[in-house]
Amino acid sequence: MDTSLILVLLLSPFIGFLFNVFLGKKAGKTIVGIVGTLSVFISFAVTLSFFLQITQTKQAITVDLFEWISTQHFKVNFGFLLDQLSILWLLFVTGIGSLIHLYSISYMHDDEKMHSFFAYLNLFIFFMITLVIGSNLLMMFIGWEGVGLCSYLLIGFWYKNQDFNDAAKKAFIMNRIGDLGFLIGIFILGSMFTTIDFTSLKTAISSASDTNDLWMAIAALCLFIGACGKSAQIPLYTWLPDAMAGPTPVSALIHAATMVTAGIFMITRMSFLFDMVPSVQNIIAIIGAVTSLVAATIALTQTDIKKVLAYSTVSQLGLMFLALGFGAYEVAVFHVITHAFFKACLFLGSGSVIHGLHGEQDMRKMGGLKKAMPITFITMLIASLAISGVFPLAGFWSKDEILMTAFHHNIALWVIGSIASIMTAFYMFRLMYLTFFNEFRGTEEQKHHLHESPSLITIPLIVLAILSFIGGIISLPGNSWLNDYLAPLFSKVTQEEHSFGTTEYTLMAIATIGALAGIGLAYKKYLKENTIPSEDENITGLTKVLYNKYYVDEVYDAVFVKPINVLSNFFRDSVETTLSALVFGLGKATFQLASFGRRFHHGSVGFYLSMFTLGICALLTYLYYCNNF
Amino acid sequence: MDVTTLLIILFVGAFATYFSGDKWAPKVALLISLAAFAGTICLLSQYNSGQEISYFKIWISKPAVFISFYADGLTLAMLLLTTALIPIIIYSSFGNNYKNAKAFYALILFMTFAMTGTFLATDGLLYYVFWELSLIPIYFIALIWGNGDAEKRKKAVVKFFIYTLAGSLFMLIAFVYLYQKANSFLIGDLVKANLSSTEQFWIFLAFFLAYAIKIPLIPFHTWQAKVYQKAPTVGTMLLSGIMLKMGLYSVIRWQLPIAPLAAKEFMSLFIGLGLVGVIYGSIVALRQKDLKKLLAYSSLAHVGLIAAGCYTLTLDGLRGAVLQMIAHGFVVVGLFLVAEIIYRRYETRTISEMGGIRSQSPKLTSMFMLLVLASVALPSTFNFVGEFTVLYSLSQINIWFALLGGTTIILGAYYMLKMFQHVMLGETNVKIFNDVTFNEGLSLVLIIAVLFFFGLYPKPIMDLISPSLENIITLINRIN
Amino acid sequence: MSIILILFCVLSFITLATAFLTIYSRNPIHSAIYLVICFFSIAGHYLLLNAQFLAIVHVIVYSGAIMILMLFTIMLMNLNNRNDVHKPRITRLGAIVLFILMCVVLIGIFINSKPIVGEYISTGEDYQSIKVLGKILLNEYMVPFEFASILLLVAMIGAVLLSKKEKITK
Amino acid sequence: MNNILNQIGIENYIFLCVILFCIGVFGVLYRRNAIIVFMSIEIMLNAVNLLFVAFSTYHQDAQGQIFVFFSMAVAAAEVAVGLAILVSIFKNMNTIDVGKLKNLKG
Repeated sequence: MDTSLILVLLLSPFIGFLFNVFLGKKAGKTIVGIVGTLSVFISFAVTLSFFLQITQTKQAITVDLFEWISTQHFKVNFGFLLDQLSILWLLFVTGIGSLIHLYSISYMHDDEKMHSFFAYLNLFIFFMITLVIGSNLLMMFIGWEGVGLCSYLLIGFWYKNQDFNDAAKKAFIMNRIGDLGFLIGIFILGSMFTTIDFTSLKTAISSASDTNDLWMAIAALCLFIGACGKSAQIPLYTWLPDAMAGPTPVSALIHAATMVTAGIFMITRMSFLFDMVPSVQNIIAIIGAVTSLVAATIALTQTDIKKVLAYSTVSQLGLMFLALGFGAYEVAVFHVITHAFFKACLFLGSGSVIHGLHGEQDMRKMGGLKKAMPITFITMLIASLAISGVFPLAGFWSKDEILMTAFHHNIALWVIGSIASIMTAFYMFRLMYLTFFNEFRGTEEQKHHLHESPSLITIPLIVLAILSFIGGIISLPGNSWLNDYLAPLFSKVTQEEHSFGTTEYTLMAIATIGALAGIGLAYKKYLKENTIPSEDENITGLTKVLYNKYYVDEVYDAVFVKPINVLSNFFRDSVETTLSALVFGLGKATFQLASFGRRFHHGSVGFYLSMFTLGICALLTYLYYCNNF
Repeated sequence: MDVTTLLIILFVGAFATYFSGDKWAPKVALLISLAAFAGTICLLSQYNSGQEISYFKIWISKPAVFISFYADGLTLAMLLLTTALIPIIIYSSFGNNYKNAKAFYALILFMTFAMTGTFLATDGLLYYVFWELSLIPIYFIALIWGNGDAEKRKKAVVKFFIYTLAGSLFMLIAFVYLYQKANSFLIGDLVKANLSSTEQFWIFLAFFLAYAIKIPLIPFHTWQAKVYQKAPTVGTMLLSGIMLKMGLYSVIRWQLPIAPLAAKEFMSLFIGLGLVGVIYGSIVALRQKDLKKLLAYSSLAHVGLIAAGCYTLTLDGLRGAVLQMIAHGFVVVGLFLVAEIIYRRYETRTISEMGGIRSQSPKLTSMFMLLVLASVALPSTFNFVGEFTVLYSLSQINIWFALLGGTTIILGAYYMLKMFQHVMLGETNVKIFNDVTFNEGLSLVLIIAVLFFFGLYPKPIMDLISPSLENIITLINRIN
Repeated sequence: MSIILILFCVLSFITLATAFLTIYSRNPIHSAIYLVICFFSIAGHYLLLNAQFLAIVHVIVYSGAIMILMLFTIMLMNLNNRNDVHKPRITRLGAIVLFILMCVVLIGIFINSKPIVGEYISTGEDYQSIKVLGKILLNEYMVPFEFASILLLVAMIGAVLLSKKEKITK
Repeated sequence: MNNILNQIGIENYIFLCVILFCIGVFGVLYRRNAIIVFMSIEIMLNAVNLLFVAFSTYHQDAQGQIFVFFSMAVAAAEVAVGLAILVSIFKNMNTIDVGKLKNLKG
């Protein structure tokens, strides 16, 4: 029963994918949209039933289908594991997935390749489900690479633009760098513990003596590199902002709510490993904090509405890693969920705006949309408040918990995290003010066409806004449903309930004040003074550095891409020709020898005969003396 | 039925094709290659049910040479690869009208015959004869039906011919020397010859030269790119899909068991050589302007990894290498077929002259994409299974090897996607591009189906090859 | 010194001298005549060794057939006046050096090889009469004998074909 | 019947034949007239024939003489063909100087 249900869960989006690929063009846009959305919705429904089941039984479900790969040390089964974590993840993947599919029906309606868009989206959901429910690291890796592939396909969805293709390629390759780390981590774990199955690994690692500490640390680090690639952390984060080249629903689904959180999922999954290696945990925390700060500073100056959101995503992911670094997995998960709600809402909102403006993404050319798009405005406002961490919205609770954890472990990182979240409030409201307030700065024609988006777009927005508003209730401090739900997963008992005292209230107060301060600054600058970010060429000083993203792309280009290309040219033009010349040289040497020998064959019979006689003499002498002595 | 039946089918088939005339030759050749495939399946089932399928008969009494064909799981896997690819290759060539088609298809079948013989022979001299025999048809195929300037083509092809021939001569010397020691060419007797480690070293080196040129490993690869570029696509497929695997198969079957001491002593060196090939091939592939040349260099990178897997001397390494050999065989044939399909329409192989095909030919684009993904070893493709196993075996030797070999994951994705982007994507091309025809499509679909089926369920092949590879490992680890 | 030895010495002298003159004389006709004398002296050797039939065949084949053929050829070509142009000195020197070297090597080997010359046996039976030779030739060497005839036939045809006037000339 | 070699000695025949053979070799090397070269070859052949006969007597066996017959047959054939070739060469090139026959030059 479970097996077939799992198969329904898994294959339903895949069937949707197949349908859209093979019949999509003939079936017409409406049917494509319905089939695509429905297939994901079926998965969601199945997940719900599993969820209800597991809240009662509290038993994880494992299913092994068949043996896939085997090595000398371990066998890998094609198997699935549904425990609290994976079902929770499935819930919001398929849930938000269905909403975004719904949204896309309207958003992509004018695109001639709508069927392939839905096919890719379904495929993405399929791989995401595989990633989440895989029972071992390698199954997870299928999904891991699969979602990377879908991300590639969707970023490059408008394939006629080579810049978009470049962005897609960049995303795939940077992910692959992380994937190599992931693979190496699998190798080390596999040979150390002779299994890569989550359940058996957990037992093996928990009972392992500390003798292999170094290798375990390396393995953990390698896995973390994988997570860095997928979840866009320093140093592999630069692909995510570029990934905004894809259609907006994609940005919402893949590059905000689900795929990019896969790294967090993996680390949470492997929490038993990371708990054993505090040194790696420290690295994770530091990288998380630094990423969150760096991304937030970049977001301050971006003018492309989606870029702002992208950097905001990187920054929020950094915060989640900060929490992971402290071993506060459920806190990270909590933030993943709330973030999924409000970030999806923000992206879809921005999509609605872009849709309304016929593709305009530059905030300098927006403004005053409040009246034209009231639903979009309100939902986005709620989401912005949530992400800024304003009481009592979802973001407040989750972000506060992260900062609180940070405060208890490391003050410096707490400071960084807090600054990042103040900046978050600032740039989010900068975005809001620039987009929705004051006068419209676009062309007359755009102004003429301004309108609220159709209901297929606004319904998901409203649902997500409500979720962003109330999402916090799943884990209120002191009475956390989420923590109880996830408790069976984590071996550590150290996550005792913080005694809820004055420190906590102070921290909450500081966070709220910080958020309000950020909003206030933005209000002062962009609403009161009505500042509009200057044009590209007028940007100077620190702003220019920030606007150009610290020139990281350029540095990467100069340090990695260019040298490889130069090396490639060098190999192609010099080394290849040299090697070839060497081989030909051998041939030429033979030729030279031949033309040297040719001189003795000048056709003089007398000479030939003389040599012949000489040869016979030599031969006779040789034979004679050899036989005698 | 024993293995000779297969050889007879192919040999007689080659002549039948020749005499059937230009018009019927492709169809006859296809039929015969299908018969060969069916024959292999029969052999496989007989092998699985434990029946004897080997053939043993004395050929020359002095020096003792036997007509000895022996098939175990490993051989059968290679035979399956060969006989499954040949019908696809022949079928895919139906779109081209070759001059003197009867000779062309007869040569293909004759080459298959020689390659099958190479995989089957267990007598050194017989093996050598087949090994060299397989060179002759491809020489003519590349020379006569190749493309580009005739003079340049001749230069490249003759270079290839002489180069590989010269390499093989070292192998012959090694065999003669071994005969002095063991008084037999049979592999079973050769491994029993008590060779000192110095002797093993020289024999290992002699074999290595032959195989390194055939496979080809860096720095013996200089013939490859040019010949792949100049040969007709069918020839390129034969070369890269099957013939190259002959070298790798021989490493496992002949080189390692005969000279295990040398293999162990210089393990790191040869693994290193393979890995250098991986990185070098990938980097060179980045900036190739010619599609077929790019694929040639990607092939160089992949076989480097396979060779590295072979030289780890672990079960995983060998197993991964064989899996990857089969997977690479299929994927590379598919990729070259795509190159040919584009060539049939655009008459060019220069990447910069392509682009914007996707909007005109979504089917081809999807299939090409799947092949590219298989080539970069996306999990759930067969290539991933092989690459994973090989990399795992490398990590058992030294984690840095795995890391270096793993760069293929990154660089491979880089050059393949870059190529894909410039070939298929971008603004719609002004030149008309017809979508794939039925037989092109069917060939590609078959290849893709194989890649994905075994990618998800590689167990049958795993089970087939594992026992024979375990035997080989036992031979390698024997105490002399 | 027996008379036979003297005879041998004389014959040998004639043989060597005429052979040398054959080569040395400038005029090809003279060469041919010296060679005929040389052949006759060799026939003498044969007689000395009691191989009468061989001696007769030798005279018929060599002195008769072959030398006549050569003389005809020389006359056909009208070569009698056509002396050799001076050969380069180096060639002549080389030829002489090689001649001496060859002699030294061969004779040296024969001297050094300590030939086992035992008793000169004498079976007493007439092993080289025509009768015996005929029997051996037509029993044991039947097939080679027939082949020899074919060879001669082929040579004849070849010679005719070669010296026939070619119709197609440049 | 007494063996004739008792009085002469096989060594003498060997020396005679060696010298005769060397004279033949000398002739081939020394002269450039193709006909004389031919004659030198005949001399060499005869040297060998003589040695055959000598050894035939030495072993008291007729086989050596049989060999000489065959050798003569071959020599006759060779001369016939060889002279025919010479004639046609002369017809074509108007010379039989082997020094001028350089078409073999590579």
